[in-house]
Amino acid sequence: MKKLINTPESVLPDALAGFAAAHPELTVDLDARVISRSARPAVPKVALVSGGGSGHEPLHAGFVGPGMLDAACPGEVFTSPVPDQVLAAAQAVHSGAGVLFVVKNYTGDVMNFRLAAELAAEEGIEVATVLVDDDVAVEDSTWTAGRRGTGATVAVEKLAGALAERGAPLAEVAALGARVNAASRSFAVALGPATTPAAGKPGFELPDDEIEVGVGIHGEPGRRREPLRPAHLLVAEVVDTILADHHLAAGDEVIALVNGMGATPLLELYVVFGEVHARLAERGIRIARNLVGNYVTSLDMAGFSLTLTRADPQVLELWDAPVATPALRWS
Amino acid sequence: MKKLINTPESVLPDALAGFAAAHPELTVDLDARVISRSARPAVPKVALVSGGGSGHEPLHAGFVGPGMLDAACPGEVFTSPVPDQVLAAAQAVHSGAGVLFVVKNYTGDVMNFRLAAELAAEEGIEVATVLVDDDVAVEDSTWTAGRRGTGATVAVEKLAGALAERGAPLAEVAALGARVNAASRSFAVALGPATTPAAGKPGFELPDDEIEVGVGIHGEPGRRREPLRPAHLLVAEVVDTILADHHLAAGDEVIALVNGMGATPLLELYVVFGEVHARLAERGIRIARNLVGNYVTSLDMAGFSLTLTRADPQVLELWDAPVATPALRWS
Amino acid sequence: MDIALALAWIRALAAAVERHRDELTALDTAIGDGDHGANLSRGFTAVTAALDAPDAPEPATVGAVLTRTGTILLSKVGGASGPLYGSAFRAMGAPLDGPTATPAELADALAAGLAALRDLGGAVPGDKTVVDAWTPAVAAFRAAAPAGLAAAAAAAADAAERGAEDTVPLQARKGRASYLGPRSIGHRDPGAASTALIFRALADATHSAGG
Amino acid sequence: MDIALALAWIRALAAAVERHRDELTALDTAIGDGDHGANLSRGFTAVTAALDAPDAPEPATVGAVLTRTGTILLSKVGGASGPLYGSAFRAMGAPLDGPTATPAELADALAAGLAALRDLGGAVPGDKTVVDAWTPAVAAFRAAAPAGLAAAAAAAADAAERGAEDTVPLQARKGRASYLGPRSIGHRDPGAASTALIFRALADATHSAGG
Ligand SMILES: Nc1ncnc2c1ncn2[C@@H]1O[C@H](COP(=O)(O)OP(=O)(O)O)[C@@H](O)[C@H]1O
Ligand SMILES: Nc1ncnc2c1ncn2[C@@H]1O[C@H](COP(=O)(O)OP(=O)(O)O)[C@@H](O)[C@H]1O
Ligand SMILES: [Mg+2]
Ligand SMILES: [Mg+2]
Ligand SMILES: [Mg+2]
Ligand SMILES: [Mg+2]
Repeated sequence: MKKLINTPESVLPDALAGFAAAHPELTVDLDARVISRSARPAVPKVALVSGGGSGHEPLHAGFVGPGMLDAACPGEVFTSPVPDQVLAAAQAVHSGAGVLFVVKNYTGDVMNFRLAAELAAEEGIEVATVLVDDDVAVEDSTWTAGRRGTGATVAVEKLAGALAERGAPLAEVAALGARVNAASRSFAVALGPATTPAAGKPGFELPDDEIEVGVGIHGEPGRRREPLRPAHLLVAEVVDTILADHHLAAGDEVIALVNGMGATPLLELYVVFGEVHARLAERGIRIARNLVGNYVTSLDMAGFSLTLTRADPQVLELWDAPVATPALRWS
Repeated sequence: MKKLINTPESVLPDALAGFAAAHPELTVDLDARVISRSARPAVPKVALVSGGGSGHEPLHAGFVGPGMLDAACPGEVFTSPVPDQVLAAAQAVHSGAGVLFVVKNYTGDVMNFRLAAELAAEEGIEVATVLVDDDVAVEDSTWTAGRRGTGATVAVEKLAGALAERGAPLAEVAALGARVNAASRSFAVALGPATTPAAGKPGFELPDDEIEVGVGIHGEPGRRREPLRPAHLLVAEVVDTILADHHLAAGDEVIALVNGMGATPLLELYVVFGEVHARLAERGIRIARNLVGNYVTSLDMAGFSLTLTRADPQVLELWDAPVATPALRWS
Repeated sequence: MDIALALAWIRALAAAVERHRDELTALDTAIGDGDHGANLSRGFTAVTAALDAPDAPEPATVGAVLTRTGTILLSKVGGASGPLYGSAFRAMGAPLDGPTATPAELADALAAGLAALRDLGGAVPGDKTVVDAWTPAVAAFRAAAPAGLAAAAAAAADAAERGAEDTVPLQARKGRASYLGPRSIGHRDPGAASTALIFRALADATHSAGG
Repeated sequence: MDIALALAWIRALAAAVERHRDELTALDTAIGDGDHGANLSRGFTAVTAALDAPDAPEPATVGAVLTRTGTILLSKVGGASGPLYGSAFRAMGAPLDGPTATPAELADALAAGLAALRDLGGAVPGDKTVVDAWTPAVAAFRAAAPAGLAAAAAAAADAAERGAEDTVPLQARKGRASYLGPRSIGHRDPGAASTALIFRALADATHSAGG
């Protein structure tokens, strides 16, 4: 294993210390492992708190700032944060209008955030939760753990963050988050595995002419192996897989995220975006807004994920609202 | 070789088509291979044109926009653009106040931009050139090709771009660019090689416990091999190598760029930034501004480069000036 | 079981987690995200440190040892196993409010731990989770309890190990392994494997204590 | 040399570049950035396409063939080799302003090509560049020119190949390979290798033409 780390055990505190030094505009509590905005809101507003395992950077700490999250609580690599930590994040940014937890649907995240919500309730903090579960690679049934939360998290955090900034009440912000999640679908392919510092070896081995299709963001293998193909064929499969599950029709508009998994050159992500754009155009679907780059990564995995979020005037208007975070910034 | 491409020959046009679709606010001439701002300046201003081989994304196309470049001309992967193309870029954005070429110091780039400058002169376009040569891994002597241009390119393009935006004349913008380059030093280490689409195999092979030290951004091996070490030891060597060549004293301020080479997780770059911050603090040097992420990449190389640019009030003021490009954006 | 034995159990478990850390990680790498060994190691390192701390409060009940263990796991482990094992140990500790516990009381406590696991995670036997090792272990313990703690603990450990082994042919329906669909078949569930360590540590500690 | 032979030279060269493409890339991967084969292939594919185009102007001079080749290389290759070879071919074409050229005139043209290379790139013999193959080739061609074009071209091709081989022990002082310092020693320079193809193609075309 080759990594720019000191020890596998110290990755998170070391990275947090670096993050704190790099972003003095944010408050980083190195003990509680909570990143939060430094300025308290002038009037109470719904506070957005998200977190999850580390290794997905810039998610979530990179999305803390005006217009998006109020706080993030990063767990160990690929390990959800603990309830105390989530509670500390909620306490740090709660301003009286309630707290919205944005939780990616993984057993660990769901349980830890649920326990944190119980603790917060005991402290008199009102909590609502948006569960993000956008990954169509996973069967959605009450008998399984359900779909994973992946790329849609960015849209949920951006759009709910924008609405919270305007003073909307907790129920409304939570409802918007749920609506954005319901309007989003993702699918990912891996060209190469990820290596966690703790495991020290790749999560799977892949021959030089094969890819894993339907992977998540935790280095796990996908649903199946397939031969590597030219980008336009690969993208066609990914787009069609999403469309088969998504109610999108000609004339619809989407926000498209072509997301690198950590080790994919931006040059290739633009090749992919070009193919996504062309494939959707054939179906009469227009990409109204887009992001191309590393947003929800899986350490050093090579590959990409595509997330399509159906857009409507409210969604586009909230998307365009100002945001000022380390990883997403416009005005 | 595993890449998200259609064919090795079509990588650049395919990526450009994707870039054009992703950034409708910019003008992309797919035939001339020139990316430029869509709006012409209200009053003539110095136009900044940069380019070089592709594979370093977001450099340079990702830095086109208000406050930074006026145009970029990407060559084939790791191959400098041709003179016609550079000329087309200059013609596209020339508004009567002259054109500044920002050229990374590589034989091919220097020659192609020089021939383009001759062609531009024949067309009556005044051209000045800033040569970026910040990489201390390479010996600087008149007998060699000289130092390579790497991470300092971002600072030169940002700061000269900000000055040009204010209407400064060509000579002044060129002088600032040269001054920023002179105030900058970089050094890079690779944990893994890069694979160009054309070559189809890694530029070098590296055992699992060794790194290449003093690499450039074209997948080439570095000056020497060394054992992999914990981040704080590796960073100490990198910082000390730069400081040995840089006139920085206690009390000085710098802009620090901790740059991923394309395949390095952001989590690790933050670990590195933390160590850089600590090491410089020991020397009494303060990081006044920073960037942590993928800015000047080398396809899918793993590793990082560090660039330190001495800051002064003018530099900081120009750094903070608004910029609105795909890859750098603040206001 | 007395307080000393409860402490010995937890220490034996912490040592076992350390010894099997890489094995748990390897199991989790195959069908999960490769952190189960690191997660439990982090948790039990913190548990041991808390027990060994100079200012550590002297536990007054058997349950206090288990509750404290659960609380630390809850606040140190994260992931799926943190809340699951944390809640299970806390649920086991709650009823054991005396300085000793009979085998029957311990059987009830183990059952309460299982109930907490099932309640929080929603898994049923056959889902390829900790529940598949914990369920037969509790049953075996209860069945052998009349024969004494040592016999019950040994039976439970054997049952847990068999339960863990029996997860191999199952397709996971809960946790990360469920994302793999049919590809989860043919691998032992990491959580079931660590549950087997919990019960084996109890048997070992009981055996050492001459119990 | 007549116009047909000039065209045959360029076509033979284009074919040689295609045949040796991967070899040039491999040489450039070892001490450069691995694109020399792709660069020249892209350039000479464009040159061949231009020559074969239905509306291609009939060249009126030997020089026109070479100048046109150089212009296309300049605008298609990029990198270091594009301007270098582009300028060299343009410099060779400039003096050859008739429908035929004598061996002595061709020797002067090759020397003009070398001068353009040296002028633009600033390399001297021993720097481990194209200059190390081009320099002995020009000298050998001039020395053998009195014996006729075929002999001169064959001598030049041999000299260029030796020159390329002689770059192996050199430490590069120009171009990307110079970044490697002493690690550039032990590898043949890719540009010198492609220069050898230029002169071998001339010899082959001349030989086929029965000249
Ligand atoms: N819903 C659930 N109910 C019971 N046990 C579960 C559930 N989900 C996961 N597990 C157990 O958790 C184990 C994985 O733990 P761990 O790797 O520490 O957490 P994570 O899956 O969050 O990385 C699985 O092997 C499984 O036994
Ligand atoms: N300054 C120079 N003068 C002469 N030849 C040079 C010079 N720099 C590089 N070269 C030649 O160019 C060759 C590399 O060409 P190529 O790989 O196409 O371009 P690049 O180095 O830009 O990738 C080298 O092998 C060398 O022979
Ligand atoms: Mg985990
Ligand atoms: Mg090149
Ligand atoms: Mg796990
Ligand atoms: Mg090259």
